[in-house]
Amino acid sequence: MFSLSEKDIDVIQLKQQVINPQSGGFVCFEGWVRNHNSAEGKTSQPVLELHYEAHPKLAEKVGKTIITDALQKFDINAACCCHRIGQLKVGDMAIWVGVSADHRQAAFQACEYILNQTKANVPIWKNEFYENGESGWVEANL
Amino acid sequence: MFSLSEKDIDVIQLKQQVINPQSGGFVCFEGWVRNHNSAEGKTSQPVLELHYEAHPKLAEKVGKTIITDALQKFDINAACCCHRIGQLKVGDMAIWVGVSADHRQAAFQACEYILNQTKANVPIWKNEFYENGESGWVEANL
Amino acid sequence: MKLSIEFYGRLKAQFSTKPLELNVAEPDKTDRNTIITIENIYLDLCQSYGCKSEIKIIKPILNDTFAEWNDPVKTNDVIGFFPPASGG
Amino acid sequence: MKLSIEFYGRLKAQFSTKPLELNVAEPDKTDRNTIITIENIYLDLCQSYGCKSEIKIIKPILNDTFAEWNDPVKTNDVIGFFPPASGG
Repeated sequence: MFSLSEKDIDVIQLKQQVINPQSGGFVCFEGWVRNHNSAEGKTSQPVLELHYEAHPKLAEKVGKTIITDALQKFDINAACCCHRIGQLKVGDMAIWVGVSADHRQAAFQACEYILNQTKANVPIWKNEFYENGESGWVEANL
Repeated sequence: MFSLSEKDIDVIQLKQQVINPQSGGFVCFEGWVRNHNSAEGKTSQPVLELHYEAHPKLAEKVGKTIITDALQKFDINAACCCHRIGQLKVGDMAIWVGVSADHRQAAFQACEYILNQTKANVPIWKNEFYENGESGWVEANL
Repeated sequence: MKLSIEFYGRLKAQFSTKPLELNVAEPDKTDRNTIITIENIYLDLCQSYGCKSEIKIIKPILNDTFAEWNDPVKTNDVIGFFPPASGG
Repeated sequence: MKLSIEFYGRLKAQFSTKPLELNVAEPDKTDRNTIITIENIYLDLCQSYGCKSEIKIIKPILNDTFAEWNDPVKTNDVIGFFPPASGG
């Protein structure tokens, strides 16, 4: 369902939770740490690493609600989301969302829904560390 | 870019073609052979296996055009699509589409675009073989 | 003139699984009106096989490239008929 | 009464990285108007730290569950403040 991980996200194990023989389509999203930050309208800064801080108890609670809502809202068969926390380097996977469904459209919609809801509502915060030694808490990129 | 495969689709190799350090998001779609057919409004029949026939030369030509169009239409960094042809069993992967982008929305849109265009326009046809010994060419499910 | 006709997808079930070899009378080269087009060939086949014509749905191909229905055919051409794709 | 105050995300930079231990005068139990709410605590903190109040943006939590700004606090409560999430 929804989980936080302090280690590398185990995509194979997560995908196993979503796969099933009645599903014709599977959509997944992977969010990676980029080599530059995302602040729109500002000068892009080279990012060395970042730190995701969470309130674990409430993050898991909100995350589970998002998955449950998605299963009700969309005609899908299974959905899973895992968010990495702690210290991450460029190229590391920060989030994985996977959805299986009989038909592709519901799978796409539900995957994007879970991702957007997670970014907006799950209590996780990103602190970026830049090449120039500075760091900065990132505002939501919704 | 776009390819046809007579063997199991090699997801790891395809994903390598799409991954890059400036991308923050990666969306992929996998289409699997289901254990029942998709005819809407008709009684669903148990499917044992199916056969994808292609016109290889034109399939690759049309497929490449779709990828090129997607790279122009959407703000994405890389895209790849592979369609399996020949004999497939339930649970086999029939199609894989992967897209990387700086931002998630473009990745979702481009992935769905490539999938829909491929289903609609790449000369590939599906012949299903049912449990009762019958078979049937499938109409497009757009 | 000799023509080879290929069917794809469901058209295999409706026409022929294997390519057809047709021998069609050469058009009279002194008369422009006797040009033979892909459409002529297709409509004759529909009549022979008792199939409804689907000019708006089927895509013709000529020697492995997409063609127009009113493209003329010449001897040794390979003509193919694509029903709507159903991959994915 | 003793309260523990926790800040998350960018609020750590604005207020305090570590939890604050506050000692707040007990409300007068004979007077309903002296109830102390999460909002009272927050606005006092904003003033102490010279931060703009963001009642509409920040979510308060009380003992690890989501709370309302006008929820009353009692001794030994843990109060947390969540800025907008920025995961993903």
